[in-house]
Amino acid sequence: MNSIGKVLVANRGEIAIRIMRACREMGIESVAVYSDIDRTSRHVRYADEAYCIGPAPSIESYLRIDRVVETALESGCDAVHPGYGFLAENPGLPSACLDAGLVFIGPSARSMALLGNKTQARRMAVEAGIPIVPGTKEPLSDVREAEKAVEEMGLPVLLKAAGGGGGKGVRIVREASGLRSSLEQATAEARAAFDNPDIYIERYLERPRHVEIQVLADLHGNVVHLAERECSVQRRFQKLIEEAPSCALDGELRSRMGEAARKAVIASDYHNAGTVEFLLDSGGDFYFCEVNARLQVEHPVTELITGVDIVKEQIRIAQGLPLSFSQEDIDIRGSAIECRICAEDPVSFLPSTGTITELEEPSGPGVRLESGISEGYKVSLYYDPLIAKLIVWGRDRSEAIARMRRALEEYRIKGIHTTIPFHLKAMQSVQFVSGEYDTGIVQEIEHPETEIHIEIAAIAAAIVAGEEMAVELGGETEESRWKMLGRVGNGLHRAKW
Amino acid sequence: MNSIGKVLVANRGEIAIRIMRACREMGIESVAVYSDIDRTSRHVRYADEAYCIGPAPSIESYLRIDRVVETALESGCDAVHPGYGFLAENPGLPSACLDAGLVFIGPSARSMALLGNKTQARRMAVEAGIPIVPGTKEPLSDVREAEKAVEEMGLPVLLKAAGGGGGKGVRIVREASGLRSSLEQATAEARAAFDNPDIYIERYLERPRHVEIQVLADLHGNVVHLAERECSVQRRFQKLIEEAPSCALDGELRSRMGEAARKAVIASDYHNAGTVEFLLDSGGDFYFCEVNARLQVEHPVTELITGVDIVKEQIRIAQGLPLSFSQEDIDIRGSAIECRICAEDPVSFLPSTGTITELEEPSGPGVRLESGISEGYKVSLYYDPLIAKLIVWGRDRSEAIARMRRALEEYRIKGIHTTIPFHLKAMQSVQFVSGEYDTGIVQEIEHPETEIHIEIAAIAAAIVAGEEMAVELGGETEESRWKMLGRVGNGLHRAKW
Amino acid sequence: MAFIVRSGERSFRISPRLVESTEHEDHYLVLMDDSEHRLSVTRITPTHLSILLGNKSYNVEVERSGSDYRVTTRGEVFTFRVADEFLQSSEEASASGEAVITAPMPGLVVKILVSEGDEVRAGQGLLVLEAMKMQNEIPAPGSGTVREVPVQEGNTVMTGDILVVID
Amino acid sequence: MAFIVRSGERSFRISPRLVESTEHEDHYLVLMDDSEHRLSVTRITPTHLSILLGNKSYNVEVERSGSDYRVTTRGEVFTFRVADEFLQSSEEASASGEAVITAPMPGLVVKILVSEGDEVRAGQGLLVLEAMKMQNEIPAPGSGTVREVPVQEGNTVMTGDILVVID
Repeated sequence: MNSIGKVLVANRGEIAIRIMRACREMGIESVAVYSDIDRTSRHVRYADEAYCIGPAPSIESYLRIDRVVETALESGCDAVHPGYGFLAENPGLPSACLDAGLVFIGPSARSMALLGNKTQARRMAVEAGIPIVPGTKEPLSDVREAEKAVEEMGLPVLLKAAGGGGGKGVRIVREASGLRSSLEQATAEARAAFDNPDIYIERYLERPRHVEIQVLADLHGNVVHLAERECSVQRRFQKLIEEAPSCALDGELRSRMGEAARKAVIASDYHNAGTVEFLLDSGGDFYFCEVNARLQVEHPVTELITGVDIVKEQIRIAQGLPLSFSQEDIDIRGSAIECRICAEDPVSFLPSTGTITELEEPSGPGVRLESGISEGYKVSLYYDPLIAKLIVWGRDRSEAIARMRRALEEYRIKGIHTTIPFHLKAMQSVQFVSGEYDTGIVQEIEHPETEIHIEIAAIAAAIVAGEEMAVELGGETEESRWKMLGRVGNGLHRAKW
Repeated sequence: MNSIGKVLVANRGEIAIRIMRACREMGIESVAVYSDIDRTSRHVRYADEAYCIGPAPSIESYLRIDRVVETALESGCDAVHPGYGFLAENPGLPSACLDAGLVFIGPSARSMALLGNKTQARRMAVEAGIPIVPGTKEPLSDVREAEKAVEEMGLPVLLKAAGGGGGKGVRIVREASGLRSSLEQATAEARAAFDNPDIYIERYLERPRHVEIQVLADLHGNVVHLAERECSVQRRFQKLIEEAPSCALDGELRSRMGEAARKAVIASDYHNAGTVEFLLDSGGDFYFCEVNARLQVEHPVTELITGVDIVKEQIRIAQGLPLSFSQEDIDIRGSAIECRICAEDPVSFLPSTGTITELEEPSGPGVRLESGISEGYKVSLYYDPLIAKLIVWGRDRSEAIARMRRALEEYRIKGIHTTIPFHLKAMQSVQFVSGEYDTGIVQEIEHPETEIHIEIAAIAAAIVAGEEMAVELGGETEESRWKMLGRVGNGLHRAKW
Repeated sequence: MAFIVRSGERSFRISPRLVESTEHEDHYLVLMDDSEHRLSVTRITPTHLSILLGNKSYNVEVERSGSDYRVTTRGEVFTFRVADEFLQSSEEASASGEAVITAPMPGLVVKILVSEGDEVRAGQGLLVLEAMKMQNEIPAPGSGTVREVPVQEGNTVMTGDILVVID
Repeated sequence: MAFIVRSGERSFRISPRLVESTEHEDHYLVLMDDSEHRLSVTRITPTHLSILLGNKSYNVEVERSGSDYRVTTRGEVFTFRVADEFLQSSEEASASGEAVITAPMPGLVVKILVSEGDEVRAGQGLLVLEAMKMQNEIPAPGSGTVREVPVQEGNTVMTGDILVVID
């Protein structure tokens, strides 16, 4: 058994805090690494120790395997947890950990390399008898090869990064004329995101459901699946909303897909937590896409319906402990939904940056928040726009939806734009509420304005404008605003602190 | 069936928000009532509509049955929810609702009057064959009668308000010489809290456990219990920490106590949610204390282990719907703990008032917060010091304790003193962690200082003092402090917003 | 004093008048187009207002950014341009017909897809802006001729910087 | 500049020196009694400091109330009196032996249980203060003679107001 007393968390934001929370609850110390602009970030404050490993660009900090390993050794860590993104799917990290005598909390470098190469993973699936989507088995060497593949498969096709997931380096191509520029963009993104420009191609299924199975595998041969997550609400191959269980699965299909997922894990000699992604068509046929050899962003929905703390299980597995439950012990209770709160414009989804000036977070029955921000936090362009995840549990799906809507209405983040208004519309859309949706849903959700809300908002704007005009005429400046708020005045009633 | 489309919540603070959340999730509108100083309070902002019903003293606002009922009618409500405290156990409210054609979300005036009179309730229990603690069956008419009862029962004794619970109007008397002044204080408190000065007396069991059973009873004769809550962590008869399930109960004792609770509910023709309180001695014998004819402060721990939303069930029962589950459907999952966050000094428990200047709330896996405060909120002396409840769920009790400790460490409330430091010590105390505790636990919890924490704190104080001295020497005033924070300066690095 | 408050196609003429100020709130009489409303307003934090319209309760966030007011209520976000009734008319007169495409976010110009003089149609990509590790193609809002491209590949731009001007 | 920082029985002599200030943090060299510490300090909000002592991370809240500094870290709360090393000694000289009982909270004096000249013993109730609907008996901190009771029944008092003076 590898006793773990101190863990270096090679990540930032909400997932770093999620992992540190698990450590703290297990009595394990946690060590943060950070880039210099993250000195004030919450994960630095949350950790027991913190080490600066470089400047803001991740390539010079969060992607530096050498610095991560050095810091783990310097700070006396026994283990490294990569989170998701950054180095999470880079086999160089588990290799370097092994060499340095550190436990890597995740799969072995070998399984990771196998699965991280999406073309090899597809071959593994075929050999294990799991159905796959038609496409190339090798990375594309140039645009001519892509054109040849398109001729064989027909359009539309999907270009995907062989080196990683998370929607980066992915392009859908519907017209032959767009193939070249899409391939260039995908290649550039893949190089920047994964340090690996390889792109492969597969047939693009129109509007499938995106369903994934969570799996836990220990070092003693025990492999348990924790049912599925429905991840079809996506925009540009970035998931926006996830839920568990999926409306499209019944017990029988869940068992079959769970069994296929277990097969994939066993065939790739995989251990620790992993996710097997499938596309599910409207006829109930499913196709293996890939294995995400890491903790997923959306793991909390599975935790809420099963009661299992997946991060703690990861740590236990890495310590060499057997799973404390078998497949029969896993029962699903209620329904869970996750909304990804991103620093983006809710309509255009363009990134938004700024400082969080006010924050009021939702809570109450059935609400869980995984957040990387706090008041005073600066959202920069350097990192992923995912700033928080709002997750709810309900006794059934309709309670979960009502609860999510209620929680979204409570959530106030000032200083940046977020996707909260999009999620609110989604929770009220016929498509989401019915459960009859697929990956085309985001385009279908409408953004009608509520008449009374626009009127109240307009009145509020006029009142504040009137007050500000009075202040400006009175010779006071914007800078003295906070000072002004200390007084009880005639005019708009002010916060007194 | 009484269709409910709009509910007046005759309360304030965290419980008003809890009820409004349930309404919102059920698609029911909610109406707040407030005293003038509560204009900025969170429950006013949370409601769909809000009505001022009087000045700050509760006797002139939150305790005014006439204004509550008038407001419900004026605003077009179908129903009134009293929460806990204030009018929750005043049979005048359900009576007035009945007369006005409003649904009261709670028991009938008749059962409430029966159970609210603690002496009658004791008689009911005796008749139903439920064991009770020895004591007077009628309220004390004067101190002489109290002295007589003491002569019969011996010391120590407990003086308790006949008109209500919540620790108000309760005094323990260990020496005959203290009887008179304790009776005077208890009477004054009972009059102020419940508008009913009646006090009764019972034998004081040394260090019993305080265990209560949650019951739901519909209008169709279905009575289901939702297991127990352990409420022994008390100070001055005010609960501080509650948990479910209790370490002192096994399945067999749970069934027996659950059965006794159901008997009490049936004998008093009770419907809606209620709690039957028992004292449990170290030998496993239990004694009926009283029935709390209302929603309890600590209902969330039961919700977390059963998955039942008790407030929603209350509304469904009031609508005339049958319970959607039977006793067999209730199964307990994991373990839950609640810590009451009060605006009090954590050592002396004396009240603390002020404005909340900063708030950072805990979240993450298994954490639920029920809070009545937000930044800018003023904690006044007019109302109960309970400002929030922090509740956690864990797969087992030890996970719940670790999680509570972690969540308490995350919770930052600035501007007032709170009981958070007390709870942190409790979560680390041998007594609480072992589960082997009784109502004497609060006196036993120690408050050792962590050496490194006092050192860091002293250094921080010196750094800030040094900075402030520099500012003062520079001629800047306290008022320009926020302004100053807008600049990046030499000296202590400042928040830039 | 009356304000013209505009968001997209919608426009309101709003005249707020403070009628009473107590310890806990301010009472306003607001004339909005032709109807009069009575409001109680109180500030919870600098940008967070609690408004009672009659007895209906609304939480409203108001953030100013330049001459725009971004207002959020119950998760819906509106951006208003607020102008004094008189200033309004002069501003309208100065508006021209050209389309100025500005950076919707700070970022790096990784590729420019058009040159001055090019004819472009609505939806056609003009340039690729990299932000938060994503490459975003900025499309033409309508058809026309590219008059000016004041940025170069490799430039870092801030929100609002002009990227392309189309006639 | 050195400060004497005291909390109850504990007393520290602390001399903080700012050695470097970057965009993201300030570096201090702190001499505490006999040992030297290197700290990185940054402010998250006006009262919320993130401190790295070496690489150990601490969140610290510092709130000033009069001459007291109330400091919270990991849920532990300490109240310090901070004085400049030189002012310190003069302050000490002026301290007298009497016990001054002040109101621990704002409230209403509902009952006074002692009179001037009474002998009281430690723990004996001096008066009853009502706050937040609870009646709180304020006990004598030690034994002695009541010299002064400057409040009357029915008075409203604020935190820090003198209730009873015992010799």
